[in-house]
Amino acid sequence: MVPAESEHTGDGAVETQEQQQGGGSPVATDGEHLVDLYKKMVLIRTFEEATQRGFRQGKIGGYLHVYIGQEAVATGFLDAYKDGDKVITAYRDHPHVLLLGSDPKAVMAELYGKGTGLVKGKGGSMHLFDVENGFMGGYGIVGGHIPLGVGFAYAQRYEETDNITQLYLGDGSISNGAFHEAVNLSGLWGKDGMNPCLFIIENNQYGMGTSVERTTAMTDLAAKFNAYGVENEKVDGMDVEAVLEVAHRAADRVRETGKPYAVEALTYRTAPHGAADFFEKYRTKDEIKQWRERDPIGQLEHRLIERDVIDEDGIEEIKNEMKETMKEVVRFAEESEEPPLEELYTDVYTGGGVYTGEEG
Amino acid sequence: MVPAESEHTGDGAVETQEQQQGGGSPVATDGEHLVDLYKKMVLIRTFEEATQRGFRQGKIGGYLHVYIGQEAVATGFLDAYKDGDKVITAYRDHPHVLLLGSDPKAVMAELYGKGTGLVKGKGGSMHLFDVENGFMGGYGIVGGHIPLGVGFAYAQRYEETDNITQLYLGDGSISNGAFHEAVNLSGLWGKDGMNPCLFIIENNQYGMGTSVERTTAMTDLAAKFNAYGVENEKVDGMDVEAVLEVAHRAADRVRETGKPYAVEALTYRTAPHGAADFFEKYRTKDEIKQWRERDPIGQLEHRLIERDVIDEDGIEEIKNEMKETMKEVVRFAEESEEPPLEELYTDVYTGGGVYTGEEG
Amino acid sequence: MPEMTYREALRAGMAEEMERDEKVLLMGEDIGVYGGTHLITDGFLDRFGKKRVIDTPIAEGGFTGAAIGMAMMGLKPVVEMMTWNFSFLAADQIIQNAAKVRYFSGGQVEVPLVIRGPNGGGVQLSAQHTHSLENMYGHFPGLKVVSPVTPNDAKGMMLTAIRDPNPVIFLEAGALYGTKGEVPEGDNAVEFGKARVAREGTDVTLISYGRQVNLCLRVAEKLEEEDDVSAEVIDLRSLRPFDSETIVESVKKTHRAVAVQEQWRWFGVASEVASIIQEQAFDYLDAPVVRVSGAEVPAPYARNLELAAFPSEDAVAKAARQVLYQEVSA
Amino acid sequence: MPEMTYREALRAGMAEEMERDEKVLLMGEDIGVYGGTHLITDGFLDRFGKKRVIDTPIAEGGFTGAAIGMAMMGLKPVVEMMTWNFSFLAADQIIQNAAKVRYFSGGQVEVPLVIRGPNGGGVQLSAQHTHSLENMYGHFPGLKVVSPVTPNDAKGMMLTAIRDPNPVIFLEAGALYGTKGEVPEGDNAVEFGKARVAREGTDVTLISYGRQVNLCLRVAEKLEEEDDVSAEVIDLRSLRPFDSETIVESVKKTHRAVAVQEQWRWFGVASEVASIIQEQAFDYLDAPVVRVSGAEVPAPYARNLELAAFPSEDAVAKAARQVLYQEVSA
Ligand SMILES: Cc1ncc(C[n+]2csc(CCOP(=O)(O)OP(=O)(O)O)c2C)c(N)n1
Ligand SMILES: Cc1ncc(C[n+]2csc(CCOP(=O)(O)OP(=O)(O)O)c2C)c(N)n1
Ligand SMILES: [Mg+2]
Ligand SMILES: [Mg+2]
Repeated sequence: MVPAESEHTGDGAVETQEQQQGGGSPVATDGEHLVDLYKKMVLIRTFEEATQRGFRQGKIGGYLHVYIGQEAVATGFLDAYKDGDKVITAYRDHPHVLLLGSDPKAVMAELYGKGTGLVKGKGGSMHLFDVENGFMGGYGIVGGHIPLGVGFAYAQRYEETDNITQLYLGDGSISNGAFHEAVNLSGLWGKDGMNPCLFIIENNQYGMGTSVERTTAMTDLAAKFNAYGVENEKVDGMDVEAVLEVAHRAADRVRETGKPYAVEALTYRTAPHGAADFFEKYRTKDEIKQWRERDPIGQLEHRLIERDVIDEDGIEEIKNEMKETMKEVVRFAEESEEPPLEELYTDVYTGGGVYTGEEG
Repeated sequence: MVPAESEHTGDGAVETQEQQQGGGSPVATDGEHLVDLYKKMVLIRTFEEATQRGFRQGKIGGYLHVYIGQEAVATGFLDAYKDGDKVITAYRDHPHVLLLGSDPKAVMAELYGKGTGLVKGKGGSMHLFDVENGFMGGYGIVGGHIPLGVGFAYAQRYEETDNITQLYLGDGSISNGAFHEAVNLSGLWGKDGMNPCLFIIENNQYGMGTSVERTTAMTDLAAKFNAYGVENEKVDGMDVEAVLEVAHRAADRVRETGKPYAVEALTYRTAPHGAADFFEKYRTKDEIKQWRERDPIGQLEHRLIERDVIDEDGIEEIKNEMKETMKEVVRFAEESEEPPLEELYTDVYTGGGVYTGEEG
Repeated sequence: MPEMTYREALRAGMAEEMERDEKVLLMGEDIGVYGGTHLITDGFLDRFGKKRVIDTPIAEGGFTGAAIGMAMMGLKPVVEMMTWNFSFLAADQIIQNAAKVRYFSGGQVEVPLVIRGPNGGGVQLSAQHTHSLENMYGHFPGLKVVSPVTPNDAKGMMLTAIRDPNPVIFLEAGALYGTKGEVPEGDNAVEFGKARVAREGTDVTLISYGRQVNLCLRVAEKLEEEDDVSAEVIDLRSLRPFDSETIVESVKKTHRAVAVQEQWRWFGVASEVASIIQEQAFDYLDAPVVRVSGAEVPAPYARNLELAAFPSEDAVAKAARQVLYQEVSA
Repeated sequence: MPEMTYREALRAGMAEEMERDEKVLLMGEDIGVYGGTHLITDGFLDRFGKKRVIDTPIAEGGFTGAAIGMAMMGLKPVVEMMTWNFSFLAADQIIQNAAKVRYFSGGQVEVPLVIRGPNGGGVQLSAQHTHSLENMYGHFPGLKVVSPVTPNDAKGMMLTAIRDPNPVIFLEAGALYGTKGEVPEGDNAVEFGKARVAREGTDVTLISYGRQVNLCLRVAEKLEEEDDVSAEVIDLRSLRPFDSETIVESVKKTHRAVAVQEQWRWFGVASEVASIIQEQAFDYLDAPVVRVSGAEVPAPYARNLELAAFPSEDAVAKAARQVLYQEVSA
């Protein structure tokens, strides 16, 4: 698993490709937009690094899965988000909710298990939720969220909206039966224009310690969607401009047709699987190093400077600003109170009820 | 769903095709062999018709699924069975066990819920078993048996035999997650030669009342195996000679390589789904009629006569003989005793034990 | 009052809610074109159209999960589990998502979902097609689990289930689809969490649910006739929420109880019933609560074995006599 | 006697059986190259090779089913369920095939299979990753279900599980992998179906299993010190088969019992325990059996909430005092 040659290495490559493909929607790749995306990726990176510290300090419990190295994927795709769209993913969910506009303080406080947390301290890292902003949750059972997303998409057309669902899934989830059943339903319902679901495979090449080629004899993950009549393509997930182009084109298409579409983004987590994945026996230092060289933030930084959109000082400034923000964020999380004990018994049933058997 | 044009309609077509393909193993298509296969198909048909009568008379309970119209599939494939091979299927399992040599009396007695039944009256129509003869069972949960068969195949290579597993599955099971997970494992293990599993899709075009195109947007069922790196092909499942050719070639190949292979046999059940499927609203009389014209028994009969292998009297004789046999079979089933009540509590655990809680 | 079958009652409940509320839709295997394996949804496809009556492939986990997703979006899916035996394939979706997503989202979503279908055995379907799963699903906070036995409750609880903003596991007495009973016209919604006194009595309480309630009623008649014993029969109807009060009150009156279930004994509903009674009516109990359960074996096919595997009138009568000290304990 | 951790004990049990019997093989997610998420199988791949130590994709139903197939062929697979929370995806295979195929084949096959992995919560994994499934699996005839808590039992029951020709659900106390205890050298196979008296006492019986046994032992100390009460602590160890005799004998001596479980109350193990005791020791009971269970909510993430969701020393002590009539009942 060494990085494939990027199709978008040089300056302007994106524009060229767009022209070639005659791409549907206008993807703003002007400087301002790119700087904005850059800031978002830095936000995610800085946030994730702070969570890693929090975990090592024992302030964050349970599992913690960070998105370091993969930033370009969610950042690019969520650029195509429109009001009323829905987004769902697994447990590696911090970036999605941040990109959709959740307050980083509330997200961090959630990880710290505080009452000010995004879901009141009930879910933790794996179960972020922000329905107002379109984020329909992070889920912990690999593959288990895929059917839900297909259901969202059906409901979007049932209600006759032109919204779509962005459904993120890991390479590891593809071997799971839930993937098969749900994507098949999506393809089937799509025949009637009843499933505007954009599947985004975050192929970081490993499910925990298992590489894709140790999970299946047919490793072209995008092509797996052929079995369900779902059109698909691949994109270099380390290159935010490339992602951006596909994201808008694919989202528009799904929105128009009500049919699903799948994009496999080839990416890499340069961090361990979870904060407790110490040894990483399943991959070499060298492999990690090679991928680090293609770091999505580094790549964009380089391009922005080369294109004179921003200079090194400007970059420094963004990073420093983000660090300052993150200090605030962490302070907020640390200083917040634990959830009140009564919260243990709320939100079990709508309308109340706990059924301890001691009511009667 | 009208019948596709058969590729093997004329005399000698099979031989020709074999020659063209340079087919591996010698498939005996001499007259004697064909007559033998014919007899087997008539056995199945006659048996199934007797079970339908038994069901209508209330002597057979539970569910009853017959193989009428599909006889060529199991008959052709099991011709490639070798000692030590294993066979597994779903609940439409009468033909498989009969073809492997189980005593029709014991099979019928099982359906009649008698102590002389193949599994002592415990399983009924859906759960026939004859381990001695390689039949590892009929199963009632659609798709649920597929992982088991993949496990058999692994064990066959673990034990370093050259046996294979014939795994039969319905078109309806393909949408199920168990199919996906198990076939993927098979493809993966096959890379190391550890999965001699021959998948045989009995595509009778309906899962209960749901046609294949109402279950998936991509209706080429053989091609679904591409997603798992499992090579595959299709065969006209109404033509026993065509099936025979593929069966031997595929079985040999699986036996040699330890890799799985899949064959989609296009067939049709001219009978209802189960004995309680009264209305058949999901298909037209006309469609059934068209397929009846391609009845596998009728087709072979026609060819045998045309090729002068047998004459009409010979055919009559076989059918009459089978009817007589079946009378015996039914008489045996009717006259057998119910299982003794103690049988209720045996076979729960190896080594005994029921754990009623009243032992202690 | 008009009579209808259990099947018609379910159908009426669903159809009325579908008429009333556009958000209600149906999903399941062969519920549309085929008319439903048990003919519960016969005619619905023509009446409500393909968008609201969805025939699915055989993918219990997938379509149940999709229904949960729809429910999270505010639709009200009613999923047919062709039989509950197939629900093990959807167990992850039901238990991990439907039951919990409200909680782990901090209350941001709700799951107004009904999953319905026949539960229990009795027609020789043998091991893989014979389960009573009320204890399994009833164990998990976030779910509601109900089990109507009369046509009145079949319709009334269906109305309540569809209107409930929480996921409801609706266990139908499959063996009773054809049985008739009175069902009032109009809205007969039946509140969850209230047991039904199916027969009043003073000497012993027989506690059950699902088709075993009918068995208990027959035994009660028999006890009346043969032993001059007055048995009270309680139909739990709802397993989660559970109505402890009604059974405790009854036992305080009768001082003796038998809990009857079709399911296996271990960790079953009857164990919970016995537990609650000894906890809350300890000083009133004149004999230990006796449980009558299915035989501890996978369901056999042969008719005689199957009959022996389920609670019988004799077994229940014997248990009643045992708690009445008319019969020596085993 | 040598000491080892619970983790080492499991590892020793598996390794010894693998050395002894070539039919034993391991399967699961990340058990090979990665060394096992909980490091139970660390080093096994190098030692036993790829054929016997199979890393699987994330397909719990598929690989569990394949293992059942292997077992039907005479192999002895030991499947790691990375955590039991993922087993809902394999529930159909476990319940419909592993538990029943012997029966519905009329005894023609057996299923010498072990499925093992951590069960229960305690480390803030929240709703989807915190379950105690002993009652769920214990309900089904055809399965055996065990739950060792000491390193000695972890190894001894692992030996027994692998040698057992039946499918065994092996529920490890995940929170205790690092705890130490004495384990004799050599074959210490522990018979299934025998509870262990973890502490002798005369005044009240605390009945539990899994990591809650340690809680009960701490409470017993506390009761001794603070109330001069002598509590007997019973570790059930095996839920199916179940040792009624040991608990009944104990209660006949102490006349009072508390059943403690991490799992939810409804239809849980404690309900069965209470049920059995009232059935078989009715005349010896001086107070109703009290159950202490997990809070009836999906597991929360925040540390304070999680602690409040599990049985605490206080809750168990309170229950003990309640059955001793030292505290007024709730
Ligand atoms: C059904 C299930 N099985 C196993 C696990 C344990 N587990 C958590 S993450 C993970 C790997 C998933 O890999 P992938 O889908 O590629 O996502 P990534 O972590 O790479 O983002 C596994 C096996 C789980 N959570 N759910
Ligand atoms: C998991 C599951 N869901 C539903 C059923 C009910 N059911 C029994 S047979 C059947 C149709 C299966 O169709 P197919 O696989 O094509 O086999 P065929 O009956 O055509 O031989 C269905 C839905 C079942 N047995 N198992
Ligand atoms: Mg991955
Ligand atoms: Mg079919």
